[in-house]
Amino acid sequence: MPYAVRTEVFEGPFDLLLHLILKQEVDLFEVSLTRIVDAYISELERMEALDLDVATEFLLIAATLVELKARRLLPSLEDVELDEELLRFEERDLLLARLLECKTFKDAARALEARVRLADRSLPRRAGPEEPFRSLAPDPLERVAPSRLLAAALRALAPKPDPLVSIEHIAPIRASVREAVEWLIAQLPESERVSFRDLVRDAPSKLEAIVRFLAVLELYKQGAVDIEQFTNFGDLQLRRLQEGENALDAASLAEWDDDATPRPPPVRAEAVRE
Amino acid sequence: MYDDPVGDATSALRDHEARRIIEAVVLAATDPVEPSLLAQLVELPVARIEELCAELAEEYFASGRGFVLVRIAGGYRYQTHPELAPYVERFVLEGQHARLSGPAFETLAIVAYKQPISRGQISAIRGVDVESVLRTLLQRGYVEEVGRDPGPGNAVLYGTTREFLERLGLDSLASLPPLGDFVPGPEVVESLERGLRVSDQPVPSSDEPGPATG
Amino acid sequence: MYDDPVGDATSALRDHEARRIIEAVVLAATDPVEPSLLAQLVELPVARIEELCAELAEEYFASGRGFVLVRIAGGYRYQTHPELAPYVERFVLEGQHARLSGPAFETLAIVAYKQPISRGQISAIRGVDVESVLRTLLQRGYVEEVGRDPGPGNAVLYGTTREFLERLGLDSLASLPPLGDFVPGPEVVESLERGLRVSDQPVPSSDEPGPATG
Repeated sequence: MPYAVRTEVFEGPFDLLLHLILKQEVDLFEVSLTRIVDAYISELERMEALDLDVATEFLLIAATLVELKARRLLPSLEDVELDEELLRFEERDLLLARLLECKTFKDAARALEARVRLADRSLPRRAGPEEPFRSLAPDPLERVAPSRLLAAALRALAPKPDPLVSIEHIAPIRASVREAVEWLIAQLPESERVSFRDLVRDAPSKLEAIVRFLAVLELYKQGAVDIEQFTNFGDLQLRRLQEGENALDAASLAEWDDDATPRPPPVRAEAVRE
Repeated sequence: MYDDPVGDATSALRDHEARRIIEAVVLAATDPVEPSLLAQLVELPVARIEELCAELAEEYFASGRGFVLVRIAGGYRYQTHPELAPYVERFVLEGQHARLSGPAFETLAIVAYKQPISRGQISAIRGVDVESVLRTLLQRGYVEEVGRDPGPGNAVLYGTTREFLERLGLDSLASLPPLGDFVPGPEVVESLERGLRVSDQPVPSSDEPGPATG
Repeated sequence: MYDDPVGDATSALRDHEARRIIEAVVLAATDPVEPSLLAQLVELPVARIEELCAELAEEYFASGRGFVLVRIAGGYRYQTHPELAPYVERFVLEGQHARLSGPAFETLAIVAYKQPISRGQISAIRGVDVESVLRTLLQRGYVEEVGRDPGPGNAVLYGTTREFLERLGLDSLASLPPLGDFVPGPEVVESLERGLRVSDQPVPSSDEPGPATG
């Protein structure tokens, strides 16, 4: 049988991450977080139609991974506050625990599936009692209240709720990088330092904070702001640069929001919004 | 009949296998199984099938099994040994908590509320093929054919029976508790069908090389 | 055990009769028959019923019958011998069940091992919304509502059904393979740990290059 080349379909972020990590283990002798993060993000890019809820989860995990990667790239950990270090391990361990749980149930599912396949090979006797006895059997519908029939009908006929209507999921993640850029520009007074922590203090969610961070990076890339960090893991200080003010590259910004763009940015936050 | 010992051994093996197949098929069947059908499955002449069935019946009888293999209504079926009738009767009367399976009950509910309805339409709503469930309902006499779809295919349409109404203590279908507002019309059922298909699809079949297992 | 030959003969006769009754009753049943019910009908202790059923099952197996007697969902039932599946399948087409998708099985596994469990809790484990998958499982009768979370929100809690046990050929939830069997082995845990390692300083055990898995 020829080796089938198939496009992997990942059902969830854990699925994907598990696959990437375990594949790395096979392909390379040394597992590299950097590679995993890159692979994860490029996989995200490849996925075109993402379900809203799935996208959120994918993105949160991407954010966690990027965070882990970023921390690993930092040269020294000497000045790390204890709290931060603990936090770092907590996040990692949490992710690890979830991955292990996911893997456990994946394997359990395979075992159940094998059992069903085995059980399917036997057919139970369903004929029931033969004639004189059959008419003796109490009728299953006897003493069944019509309301039970109604309940069954409602259960069977209930339309599948439209997954996009779920407001709770949409509300907290209404964030686009483009909007965040506009918002940031409005927030940044000229020639004055602003702390990044202050900028995200009122962020309604982790995701919103991430989006604002991406907006800062975008502004930095375009030369609109300057970023300084005085200590490892310290606060970021942003300063708006004069000349960058009118030079915002609209096309680059559009990439964040436009699905049809030929070069999608690595993390498409707007996928969450649509 | 033959002097060839090898041939004898082979045919003994075939007979044994044929008997097993007959046992399995007759056990799983809900109606008497015609010998011609068994002949096809086993690939032996009908006459030989009849012989094998007679042998089996004799074997059950001789070893005092609680069931017998009988020829009835042109086919073979298992039934309980007449001597054990008092026990079977007691069991059927009080023991067997008769119940309709969940899927059967839901299917019945769909037929009750959406009749006349075709098997395909019921399957679309339930997301699974309902043939065997529908057969049970037909056998029970809760559901019957009420017509044919005038559209292409002329699908059989089903509805509930008088007996169904009587069992539920209802005068007419109009006395069924109303479903309320959010019952989907046929067009929604159709999109629901699509929705179900989609929701079942995005999933790689489990045979696909998923994440490498350790 | 007794020296009384008449007593022995009597009890042998009783056992033979008991076996016949069991055979007849299980054959007439449409659902697995609970041993306690058989015990009532036969007027023997449940433990003895279990022994007799085990003997019957063994007898069928040893003599190569086309059917087997199995204990499923807390009771006994006849079913076809798995080896004869190709023949039975050709005959009873509608017995075939629609296959569940891989994700559906994962959700089912979570419900089976963590029941009672809410939809939110399942989603949290799987990392994806499980609404449509859960609906499929409910429709196919594998899963049902078993209660409400007493906590805030009163989330619906789900559990597996009797149908689930029957479809998996299990006697009870206790016969599920222990979840511990599926906890990833040390090599998987290690590679996951390494994959998510924060510091670049090598973990002691992974110092030597080379795949840790065999």
